[in-house]
Amino acid sequence: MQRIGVFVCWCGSNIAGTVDVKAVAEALKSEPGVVFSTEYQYMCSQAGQDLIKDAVKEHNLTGIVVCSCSPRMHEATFRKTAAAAGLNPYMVEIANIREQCSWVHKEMPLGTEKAIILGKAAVAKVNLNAPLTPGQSPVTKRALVIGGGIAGIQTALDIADAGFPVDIVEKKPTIGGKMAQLDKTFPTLDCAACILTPKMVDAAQNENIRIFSYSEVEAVKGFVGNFEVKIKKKARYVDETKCTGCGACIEKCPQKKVPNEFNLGMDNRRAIYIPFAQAVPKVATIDADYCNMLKNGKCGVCTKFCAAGAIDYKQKDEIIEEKYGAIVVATGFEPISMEKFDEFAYSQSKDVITSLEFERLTNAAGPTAGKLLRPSDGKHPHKIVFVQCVGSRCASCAEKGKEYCSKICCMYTAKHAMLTRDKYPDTDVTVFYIDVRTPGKNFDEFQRRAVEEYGVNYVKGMVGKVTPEGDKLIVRGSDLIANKQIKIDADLVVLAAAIEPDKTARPLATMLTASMDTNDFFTEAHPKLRPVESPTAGVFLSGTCQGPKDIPETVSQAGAAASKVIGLLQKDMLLGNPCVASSNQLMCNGCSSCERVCPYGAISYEDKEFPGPNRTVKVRRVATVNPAVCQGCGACTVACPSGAMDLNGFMNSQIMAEVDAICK
Amino acid sequence: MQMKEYKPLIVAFCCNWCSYAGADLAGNNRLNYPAEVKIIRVPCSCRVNPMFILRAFQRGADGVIICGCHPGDCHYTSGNYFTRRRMAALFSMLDFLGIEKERTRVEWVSAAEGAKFAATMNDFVEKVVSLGENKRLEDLRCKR
Amino acid sequence: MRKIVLEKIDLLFEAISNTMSLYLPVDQNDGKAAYTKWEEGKKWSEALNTVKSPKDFFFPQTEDMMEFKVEGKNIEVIDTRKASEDFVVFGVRACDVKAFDILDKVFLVDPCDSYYATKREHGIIVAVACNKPSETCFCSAFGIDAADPKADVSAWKTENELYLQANTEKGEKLLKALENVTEEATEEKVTEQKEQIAKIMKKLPLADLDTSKFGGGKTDEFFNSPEWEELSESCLGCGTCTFVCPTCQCYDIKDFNTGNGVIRYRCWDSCMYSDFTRMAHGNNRNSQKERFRQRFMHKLVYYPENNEGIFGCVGCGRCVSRCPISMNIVKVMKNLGGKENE
Amino acid sequence: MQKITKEMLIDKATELLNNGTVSLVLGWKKGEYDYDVTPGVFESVEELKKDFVFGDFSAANLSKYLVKKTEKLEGKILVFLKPCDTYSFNQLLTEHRFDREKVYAVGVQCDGMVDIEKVKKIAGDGILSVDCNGEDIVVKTLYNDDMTIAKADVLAERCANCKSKKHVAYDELLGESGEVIDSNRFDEVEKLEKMTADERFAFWQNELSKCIRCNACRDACPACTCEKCVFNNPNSGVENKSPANSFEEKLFHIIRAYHVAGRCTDCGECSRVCPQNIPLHLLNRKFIKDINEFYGEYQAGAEVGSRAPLVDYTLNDLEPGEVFDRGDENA
Repeated sequence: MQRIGVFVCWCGSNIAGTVDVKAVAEALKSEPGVVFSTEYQYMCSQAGQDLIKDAVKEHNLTGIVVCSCSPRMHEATFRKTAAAAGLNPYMVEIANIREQCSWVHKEMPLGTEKAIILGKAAVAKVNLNAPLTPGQSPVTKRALVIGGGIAGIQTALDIADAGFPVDIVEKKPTIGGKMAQLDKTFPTLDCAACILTPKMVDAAQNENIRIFSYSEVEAVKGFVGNFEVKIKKKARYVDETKCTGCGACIEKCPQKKVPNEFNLGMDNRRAIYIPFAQAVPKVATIDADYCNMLKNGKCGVCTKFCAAGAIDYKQKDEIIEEKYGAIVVATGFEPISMEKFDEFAYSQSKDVITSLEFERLTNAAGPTAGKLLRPSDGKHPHKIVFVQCVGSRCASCAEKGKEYCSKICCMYTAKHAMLTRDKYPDTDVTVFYIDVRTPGKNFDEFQRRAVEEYGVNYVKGMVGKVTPEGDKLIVRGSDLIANKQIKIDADLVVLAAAIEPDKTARPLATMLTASMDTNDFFTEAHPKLRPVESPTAGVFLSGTCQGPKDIPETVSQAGAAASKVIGLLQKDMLLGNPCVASSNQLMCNGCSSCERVCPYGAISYEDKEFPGPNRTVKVRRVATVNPAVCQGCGACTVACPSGAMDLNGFMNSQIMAEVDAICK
Repeated sequence: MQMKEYKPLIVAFCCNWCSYAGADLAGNNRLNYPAEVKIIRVPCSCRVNPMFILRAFQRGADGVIICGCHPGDCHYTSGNYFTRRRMAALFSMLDFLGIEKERTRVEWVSAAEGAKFAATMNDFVEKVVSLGENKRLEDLRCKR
Repeated sequence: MRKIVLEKIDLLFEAISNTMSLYLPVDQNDGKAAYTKWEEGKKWSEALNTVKSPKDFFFPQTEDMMEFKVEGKNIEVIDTRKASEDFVVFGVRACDVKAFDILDKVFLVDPCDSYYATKREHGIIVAVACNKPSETCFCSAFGIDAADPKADVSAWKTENELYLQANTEKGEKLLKALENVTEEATEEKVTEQKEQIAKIMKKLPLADLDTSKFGGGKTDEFFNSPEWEELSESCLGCGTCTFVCPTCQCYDIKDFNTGNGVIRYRCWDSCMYSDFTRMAHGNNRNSQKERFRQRFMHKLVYYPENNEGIFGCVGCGRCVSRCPISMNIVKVMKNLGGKENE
Repeated sequence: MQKITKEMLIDKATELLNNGTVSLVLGWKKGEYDYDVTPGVFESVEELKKDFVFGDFSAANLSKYLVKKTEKLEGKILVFLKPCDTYSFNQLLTEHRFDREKVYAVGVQCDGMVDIEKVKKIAGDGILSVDCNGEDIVVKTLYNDDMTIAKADVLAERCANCKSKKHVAYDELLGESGEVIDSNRFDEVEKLEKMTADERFAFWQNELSKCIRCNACRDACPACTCEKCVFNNPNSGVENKSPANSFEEKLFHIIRAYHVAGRCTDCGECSRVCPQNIPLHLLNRKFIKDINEFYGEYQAGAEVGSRAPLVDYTLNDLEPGEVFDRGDENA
């Protein structure tokens, strides 16, 4: 049985003006468990708090009810008061008789009556309160960044600069990501490589950063501050520590017909390769699908020419296990497949290309050494049509496209159009658009320059069909402003393909128990207030894995994620919220309902022995809640049919006691 | 006994982060609503078990309202989405049993919507008053 | 002996209801009969018996015992019983009549259960012979004569008439009050009816069910029988058999907090339930096998042991037809009783 | 379509026992009459030969027994599953209630089960034998000579409205597995929905007032496998042993239906076992119908591991207030 003290606050006249505080204190005296009840002008004042502390000592109180303002205002205050008096701070309950009583009701009898009922409810709850202690868990002071694009690199650099070790896991043989494939960047038109590659080098040289290239995250266990991650280092058949990146092996490799994914298959590379000249790490990788030696044991040329002796055909995938305190997801994006967009003849004509392919065609390091030539015949195109929103904002074509706006297409299309007109003034450039969306610093000015200074022809309307005819592409579309159909016999058509999250993101989200939206973008903990944190504690979001972004936005989010990670890693211990769920394993069925509604992945299962009838033992699968991960929403408590799952601080019995008290 | 004016008893479950704060804001702005409304604070609307609702009716409540963050704004990202499904199913079932559907409601009230909170409560109480006393889910043992 | 033509039977019911409540089996919308308070328009069911037995009238499933009011440190105990009035339960079968004897031996011995006793005092039972017993009937195994039920009043339904015979003071009083609607009768037709019933009884599939193996003092013989395992293995542990049973008499006493006080009530309990007779140290019957065994040992061994060899079963067949998994006392008796019963 | 006989099942069980695939057989045991079949475990071929039955009264859904029977089992248990039982089987697997490795499931073709109550309604009481022979059944009673009744007229309610003849889980199949059926199982629910609230209230008040809280519905329900049911837990706040009043009756059945909502496969055991013939399946079907209409077609147990609708959501789900605005049902 509790010994409860009730403290009714006047809040000057704020409460006492509409609530007869003396009557409230008197009425609550006879409630079960109440041994002391009083009122005072300002409970939150030092004098008021002292009054509480004295009463705790004098009356040996085990629980406190403060009838005062909203708990959102002073719950923390009174919990501290209780702690100072030697009570567990969670033995305090607040009856909100100001915001939800005296301020909204005008008549004294009504206000008093309601205040008494609210007080009774709080007393009923405290009667069932139990002392709660927040759990503590240590923090491993190392971060993992998954994805080595500009988002991952920037996050890693920022964390490393703060003095914490960071590992980058990149599935490709080099970091750099999509940005490495770009030519120029809007709106300033500086070259992507010029600004990215120094950062790549910084990352490689930073002693706090380890780069696991050609590697993937295989499994994630644990929770905030204490993740245990298995990283699979895929066999690249080249000893990274020996390879100097000289390129001799590549030159001599007889297998020359491997589609070059870095150039989006527009040219070929060798079976042993370095994706591009500035790759980090600059280490060769053997493509096992094409290497004759690995496929049928007949070749071995590269071994002969490798002065460093780095070639190792026997190399195996390697699993690295490492502990981390925080994980940053920076898995980036991919343009969606154009296969299903038959109307644009993408699969029928080589001269219908995506914007990313266009980037490679105009890039000095690309397949055409920067000359804009048609992929089909290598001729210079004189009429180019750019089509925006291919697969974006496509509510009606959900089976092939995306409902959302890909955000970056308007700007890069303007960039492509402008650069084309700049370099090849004899080329006609037409852009079909639904809307031009250019919010951003100097963005709109940039797009207008394309129209006004460079004479790019912007047509509001969608392209209906592209038909290859001879060496031309007949583009039929509508001009909604002129309200007419137009037909252009183009030499090249560039599709601004929608972007989607990388395919590896979904399985990763499952491993991290981080939630995703229906488009497979990671969900942020709060869309406005916690945009770089995932709902899963200790997992942070950087770059386009969270939603479409351009480079400046990606970099700023990367920095924000880094600062959150730094904030976490600089703590030695994490103090949990004690108001978390817990499972009464004796009643748990192990049915997984709770796990399925937990937004944080706080619930796991274990096989445990339980006493059966007549001294037998039976093993059952039961839920266990990780209090460091649980945030205390209570979704699991309702999903649980047997009521085995309950929530500390808001237990079923407590809430029902409140209901009973209110309805009495 | 003298005939008293019928005063319904309304239990409002409010999530800590949005609706409870919305109710506080209604207080800050001195927006009146009937004193029959008694609020129970829960961390999230998804903490509300259908058993609590039935319990309230058993103990004499005439209406039960659940308030949570607007969909998409849940402090715990997804709690109110579960509330939405659970309560849609439950309310439909109560209606199926012939229990007046106007006695139960879910309303999304943000921390900024003090006015909406007060208006919602005024409207809800009015609806419940028009229905009169809860007779279909009552436990006579609790009515003395 | 009195009689009334069946066409006018509602006059009889009306006459009884004029002075007291009358309950009788009435067909429900699912076609099953249930005891219902008679009022104009209610028809006496043709069904052999009701799903729920008439023990409810004397030992209701839920019964408030008292109430507590708490004021400060004082607890007031309130007897919430209302003054009882006479009532008639009409159409009770021979098996169910016998069941009252079995309940009486539990509730009316010292210490007498006053809740039950009051209702027994005020209840008048009109028993009716079974013209068309069911294949699930085995009352004869317990020495019950379905053709000649002995209650306050015994009744026989012939083709056109209902014959009534008072056996007790209460019964005589009732028939006396009904003299206006009934006429004097001879036993001729009744004897005929009894003979006819007796013939059918012999043809029942369970007519030869042998109880001789069971009875008091047989605990050691049956308690550790290996058959219990198999018999109980598909038992769901629900309370259907106990709740439809006319002789099951176990109850639990519980408190219900109304918010304004506490109502102490009792309600039927079932030995099939896992929390049955749970004590501070836990449960004494932990497996369904033990709980299952308890029920049948009680009916066939423990009860007769304490009650001059009278079995705790009356062969009404309710559990036979209602058990969700069709396990019942007949199967238990046949399995435990050895080859003779096969 | 071939008729499945009990001999075929016995042969299959014998084969699997003899070759060591399984050590136990979960099936149906013959009763006192032709119709009172009991679920049972068989350990040997002799036992099978003696007591095993399969026929129009093998109604009991055996899947729930797997929870207990596999607990301490070494080796495997053979279970015979009718199509509707396979859904329960899958749902139990989804909820990790037993170890699939310990079970050898044989799907059995089902031609519908007979409801003995319906037979008695036509043929009268005093049944001596019921002979089921394909389309017809021949009934012999104490009071009537042989009477032939069309099986279709005495099919159990759930079989008359069979939702699926398809076995969604099995290691082996005896007979044919059919298709999911576009049944009329929601007709009764719709009929109730079309009533006024007052009529519905009266209907349920009457039905639920019959409840004797024997818990048969719960204890037979394959979705109710809780280690401790809230209604048995003194700390749950809803525990009770008796339907003390109309509130308790409603509370029990609302909460029970809610707890199995999205998990109930509509196997119909609850109504089959109810000694008071309360149409409890209508409560479950209401939830199923609602879920189908609100969140898209969902059949619990159709596949292992599927996410029950009430532990799932989409961003654009129906609002609870809109539940009633989908066309005025009483208009």
